[in-house]
Amino acid sequence: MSLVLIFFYVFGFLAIASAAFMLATKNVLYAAFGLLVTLLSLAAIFVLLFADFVAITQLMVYVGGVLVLILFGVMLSNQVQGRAVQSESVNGISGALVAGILFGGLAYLILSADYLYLEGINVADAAPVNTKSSIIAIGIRLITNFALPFEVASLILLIALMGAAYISTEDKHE
Amino acid sequence: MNQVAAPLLTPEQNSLALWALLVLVLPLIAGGLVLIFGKKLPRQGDWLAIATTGLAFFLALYLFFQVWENKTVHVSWSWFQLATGKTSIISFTAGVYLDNLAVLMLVIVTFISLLVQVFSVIYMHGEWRYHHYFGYLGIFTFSMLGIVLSDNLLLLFIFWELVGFSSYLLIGFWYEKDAAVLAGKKAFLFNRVGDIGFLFGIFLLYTYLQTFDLTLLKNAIATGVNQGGTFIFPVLTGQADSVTLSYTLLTLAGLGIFCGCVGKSAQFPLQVWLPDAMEGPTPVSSLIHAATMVAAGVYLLSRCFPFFTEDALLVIAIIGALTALLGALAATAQYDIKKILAFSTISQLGYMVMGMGVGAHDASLLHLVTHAFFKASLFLNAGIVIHAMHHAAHEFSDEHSDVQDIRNMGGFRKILPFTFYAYIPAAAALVGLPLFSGFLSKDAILTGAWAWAGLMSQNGNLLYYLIPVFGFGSVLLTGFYMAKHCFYIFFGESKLYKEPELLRENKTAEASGLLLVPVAILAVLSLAFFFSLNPFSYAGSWVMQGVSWQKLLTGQPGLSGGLLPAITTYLHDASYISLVTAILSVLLAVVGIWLGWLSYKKAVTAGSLSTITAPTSGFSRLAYYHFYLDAFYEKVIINPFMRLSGGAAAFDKNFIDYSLNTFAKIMVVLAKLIGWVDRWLVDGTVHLLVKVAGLIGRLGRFMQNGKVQSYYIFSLLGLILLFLYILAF
Amino acid sequence: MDYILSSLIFIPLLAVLIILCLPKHFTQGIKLVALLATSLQLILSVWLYSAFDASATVQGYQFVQQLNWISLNLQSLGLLQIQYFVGVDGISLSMVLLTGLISVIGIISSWTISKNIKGYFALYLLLVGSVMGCFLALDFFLFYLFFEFMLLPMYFLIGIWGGPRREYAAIKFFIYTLIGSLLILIVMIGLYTSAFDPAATAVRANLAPAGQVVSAEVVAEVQRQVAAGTLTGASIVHTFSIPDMQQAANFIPGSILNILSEKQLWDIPVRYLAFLLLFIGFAIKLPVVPVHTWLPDAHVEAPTPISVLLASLLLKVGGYGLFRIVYPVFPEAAAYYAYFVGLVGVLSIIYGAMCALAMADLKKLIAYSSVSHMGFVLLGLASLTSEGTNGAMYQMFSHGLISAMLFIITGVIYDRSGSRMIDNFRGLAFSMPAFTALVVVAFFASLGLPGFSGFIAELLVLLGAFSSSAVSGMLPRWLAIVATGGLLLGAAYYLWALQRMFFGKHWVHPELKGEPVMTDLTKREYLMLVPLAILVLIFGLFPSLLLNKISPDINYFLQSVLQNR
Amino acid sequence: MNNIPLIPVLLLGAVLFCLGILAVITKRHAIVVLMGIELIFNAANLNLVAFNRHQPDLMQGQVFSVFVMVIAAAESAVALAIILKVYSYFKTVNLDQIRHESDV
Repeated sequence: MSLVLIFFYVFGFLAIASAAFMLATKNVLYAAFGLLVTLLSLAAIFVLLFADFVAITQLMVYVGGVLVLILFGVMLSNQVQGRAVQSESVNGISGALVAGILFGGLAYLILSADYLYLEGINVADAAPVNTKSSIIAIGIRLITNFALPFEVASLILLIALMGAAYISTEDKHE
Repeated sequence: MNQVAAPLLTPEQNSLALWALLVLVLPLIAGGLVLIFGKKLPRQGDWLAIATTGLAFFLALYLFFQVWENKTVHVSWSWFQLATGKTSIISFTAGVYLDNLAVLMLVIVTFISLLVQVFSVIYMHGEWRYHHYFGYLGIFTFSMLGIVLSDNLLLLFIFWELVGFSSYLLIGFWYEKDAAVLAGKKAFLFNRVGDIGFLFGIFLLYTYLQTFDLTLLKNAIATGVNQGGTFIFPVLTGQADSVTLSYTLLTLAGLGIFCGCVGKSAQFPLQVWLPDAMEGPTPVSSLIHAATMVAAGVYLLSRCFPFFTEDALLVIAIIGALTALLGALAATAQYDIKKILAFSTISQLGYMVMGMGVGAHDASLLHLVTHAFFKASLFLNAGIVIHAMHHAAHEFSDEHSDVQDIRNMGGFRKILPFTFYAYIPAAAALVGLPLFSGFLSKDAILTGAWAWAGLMSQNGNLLYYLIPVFGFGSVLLTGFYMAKHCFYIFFGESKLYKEPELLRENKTAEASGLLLVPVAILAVLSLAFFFSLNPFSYAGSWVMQGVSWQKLLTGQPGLSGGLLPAITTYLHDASYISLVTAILSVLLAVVGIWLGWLSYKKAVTAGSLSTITAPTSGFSRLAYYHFYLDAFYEKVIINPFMRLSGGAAAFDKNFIDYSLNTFAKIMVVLAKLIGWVDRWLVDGTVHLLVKVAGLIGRLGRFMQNGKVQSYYIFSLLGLILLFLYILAF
Repeated sequence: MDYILSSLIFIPLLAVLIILCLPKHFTQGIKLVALLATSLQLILSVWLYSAFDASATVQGYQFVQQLNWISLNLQSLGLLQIQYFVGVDGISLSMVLLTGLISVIGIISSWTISKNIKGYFALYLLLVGSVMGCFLALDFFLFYLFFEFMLLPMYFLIGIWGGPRREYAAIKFFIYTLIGSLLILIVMIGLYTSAFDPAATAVRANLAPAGQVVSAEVVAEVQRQVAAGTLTGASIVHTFSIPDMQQAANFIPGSILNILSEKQLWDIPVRYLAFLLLFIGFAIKLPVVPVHTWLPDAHVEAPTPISVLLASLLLKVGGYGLFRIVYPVFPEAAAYYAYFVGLVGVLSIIYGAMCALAMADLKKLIAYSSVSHMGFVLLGLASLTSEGTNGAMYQMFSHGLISAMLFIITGVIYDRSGSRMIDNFRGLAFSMPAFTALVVVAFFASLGLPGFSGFIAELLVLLGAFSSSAVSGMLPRWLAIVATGGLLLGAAYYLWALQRMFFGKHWVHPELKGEPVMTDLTKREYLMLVPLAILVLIFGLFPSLLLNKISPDINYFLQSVLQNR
Repeated sequence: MNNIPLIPVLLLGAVLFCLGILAVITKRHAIVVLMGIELIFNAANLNLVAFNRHQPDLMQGQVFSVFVMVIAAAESAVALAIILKVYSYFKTVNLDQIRHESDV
């Protein structure tokens, strides 16, 4: 067993555990931190998967942006001072059922799918290891093959930010 | 269709007809006025009724002298018409027919009616419904005159029924007495039974000969040709073909008409109403149930004589003879003065009918006339006697004794001498003693009967002689019961009321003059002299000559064919019959009287005069109860019929209605059942569907609960199902 | 006076509207309006009687008014045509006169009604209007409409103002008559699909100009073309017109009721079946044994004026229907079933009379006597002779007058004592002499004493029935002979009732409520009984008053039936 | 070899995905739900990256994972804005309560 694999399992376990903690805890702040750990673990896994740019982006966007936003949200939406923000659970059984079935289904699919027949995928042996950073390749692709989606994504981001800003402004006339 | 073959009407004929109409309606007008305004008129209007009847009588006399042995008047008017066929019409006519018989009857009816009304002024005095009485009498006189004057059978039938109606009113005049009301009802119903037969006779004639008019019918009948059991009538006015009628049918028609006579003239077997009818006031019994109405049957037979076949006449003769005998037998056992007279009336009517049957047409009519006078007299006398008894009973405040029972009377010869002397001629006439009118007519009938029997029995069948034997037997019985009851009433001692003055009006007069004068007139008219100049021979009687079949039927004896001429010839050949009959009948009458005297003596010696009981033994009991005919009808016809009626009503209620209601109930039960099915099956299904829909709806609502997370669950479930589907298939 | 018939129908209906507008407590006004309306109707009907021309034409519907009412194009099925078609001939004339008379009498008799006066008089006038409509309608649909329209007011009049068992009686009446109407409806539809209007067809097929009277030749031509099958389907105008239905040529070939079609159902020709259905439908109304049991109940429970209307007018609608529709439209079936009809008539006569004999309730007795007397109508009709048919018609008229009297008489007794049982009274002649006189008149008129109208009617009927076997060959003679038993029985039950109630010692059952005082007639009661008695007498003495007017039309009816049998 | 096999990665993604869904379904707090969504995004990303290892020609897996992050960021920004707005309006971010109160 290689070290990479060990790391993968460690981080994988960490991700699952923290996600489970996020689910289990009632304290929203704790949950946010659980999410943080999950995101971090995933970033590590991305690295292990030779996706350094994605990993960095994950750190920057999620950990640095989204999670901070969430934390802000938690704090701003919490009127009660000096008490942890609570979040009860509902639909426990049905949710677990659905999620379980879904997981079962997914697992069945994943395990039973014959990847050999998929074009260009080699399960047993991955492509030749390219130890170089993937940033260059991604950058080239973004401005060549995926220029349009890239532009669209930026547009979406712009619109979303404008929308968010608009929504969060107080109504003047109210 | 049957345009009346009108002879040219002279103005004189027209005026005579109008006079006759006036005679007809006068009593009606007076009666109507008295009925309606009687209470307000002075003396309750009796003078009005009497005056108009008197006027009618004088008019009748005028008509009599105009018409008698002189001419016949026949005027008819269209009454109403029915359109029929393409263009033709059926015309129902009404008209006046005056011939010897009609005017004779006209005089008799108005005369007796007048006398009876005068008599009634005293007799009915103080009656609560005095004016009603005179009104009813007016109606009766009108109806009776209508019978006499009618020129067609339909009209005759109408008046026939009307006399029945007025008779009903008069019999039931004292309607507080149940017996009177019952008697009236009985009279009407028994008459109606006869009338229905009469109606059939008329219908039969009308059906084939298409007319009701007596003259036309007679003419039609006269043209009929007898061809071995069928009669062929040539083409009649307005008919396409000649008519062929069987002998049987014609006999039936004749017997139908005779049924009318049986009812009205109280012939066997319908005679039971007449004795009961004596519940009416005595003058009414005198007028209606002795002199006129009951004789109308004989009048009808005379009018319809041409329509009787020989067989029909035979039946008529048998019925008449039987009635004469039965009436006389019943009369022998009676003790009620009016009942005796009533049964004697039945018996005498039987004579007349028998006379008609044996072809002694004119003799029979003569007896009708003579009987009208002497029987009216007898009844009026009986009225005086009863009046006197009432008077006495009133004085004694005796309400229990039967004032009409002859055993309560006696010795009236001295107390009421005038009545006695008026009674005796009439009784003698009834018995048929020479010099009195009854002798003539009875002799004539008996002679006729004998001659008829002789003629008919030429084929060797001696049974025909039974008819005259019955007749002679009745003579004997008549003598017996008349004598007997005369002895009871007028001889011996007054049994109930010893004081003679109580029975009299006052010391000087035995009764009011208004009672006595009519009686006296009628008593005088019981003498034979008035009917025949030779009081020992009917042959020369002006009445008989006037009403002989040659004159009345204009020489056409009708369906009986040669019977009448044959009898005439036979009698002419065997002239001894007349003499023997006269002697024999007088002899029998005398024997009868002697037997009556014996019977009276026996009763006196036995002291049974004062025991007022119904006869208990054997024959007299049978006769007393009128041979139990009433009981027979009651038991055999009326009671079963009433039960049948009750059964019909019960059937109506318990079967028709019950089954209907049951059906309705079944329907309701069925409806309930269907309602149940409707509620539980049909509705149930719908409700189930609704419930299912509601369940689904609730499921939908459960899904659409507004919780975004639930939606998420469900969409995921859907996704899973989609997966499963893809995987499974 | 072109609108006289319509006025006769609509005056009472208009009065209904007026009454409905009047305030409820203004009872005198309501009564007066009703009286005025019916009096106007009476005056108009008397005028109609005098203006009616008996000699005019052979087949004379006079004062005809014919308007298109409902016209529906059914494409290939032709044109549905319902007309407002009224007219009067001899047959309806007598009934119109009777309706005019009796409705006034009924109003006078209703004067003492105290319960819900407004509703009562409105329904009463509605009833009178519908009866009048029934007698005047010449369109079968219109006739049926009025026929059904009579039911409803009658139902309520019995059901609301009736005696103790009124609901039962009303429902019984309603169901019986409704069944009758259903039978009529079936045949009406059958007739409608089979018959056509030649005149309207001519116009529709462009054989004649519209808006003008279609000539007889064109009518004959149309009939010929339809019979030949050249005119079919869409151009045929179906009709409910009764005069059109009376002609065999006006039936479409191949239709179920065409006389030539010989269609059969259960081995009976359809036309015979249709006759029977119609006959039963009207016989229920007449009524005829054994479908008569609604009558005694309805009569006993109905208030007096309604009994009067029921007996005098409503029963006549049944007989009138036979005269107007059943016999002329199905003459051959009528001839075929004459024996049956006559038999049923005789059965009614005898059975009704026997039941009457057994009745303890005076009103029931009279109700059954109605059954008995209406049997004469059937017998006369079945005889198919001049005398018989005229007699039947006359019997309807005469019975209308007499039964009105009889029911008023029971009403008089009931008003005073609250009882109608014969056994509760004795010797009423003592306390009510004038009343008794009128009772005697009515009873004797009803039992057929000469001089009263009933005698003429029954005489003619019996004469017709008796001579039928020789003249028209319809009825055996024994039917007439048995029927005469009705005369005897009639005399028996009336005289018995007279004897028990009016004669003898005066006595009234002491347990009757309030110890009734049997006073003699009031002015109002005189006003009802005396005119009726006089009329009964007049029509008995002078039958030509009516017969001369109606017999030409009855003869036309008779000849058309006899020719087409 | 330091190659990570595909299947464990995919299974990890599946687990995270399901946990994310579980969070979305069960949590009442809007922000936690948002977290669940982020988790789901991340699971998707993990798959993209994992497949990219075996099909690196165009680097489409990684590129799209970047897109996903962009979208996720935008989404969370908008979502949080909405949540704050909702909070200022209803004074709660509890989803059930919001539903009840808007249900009037």
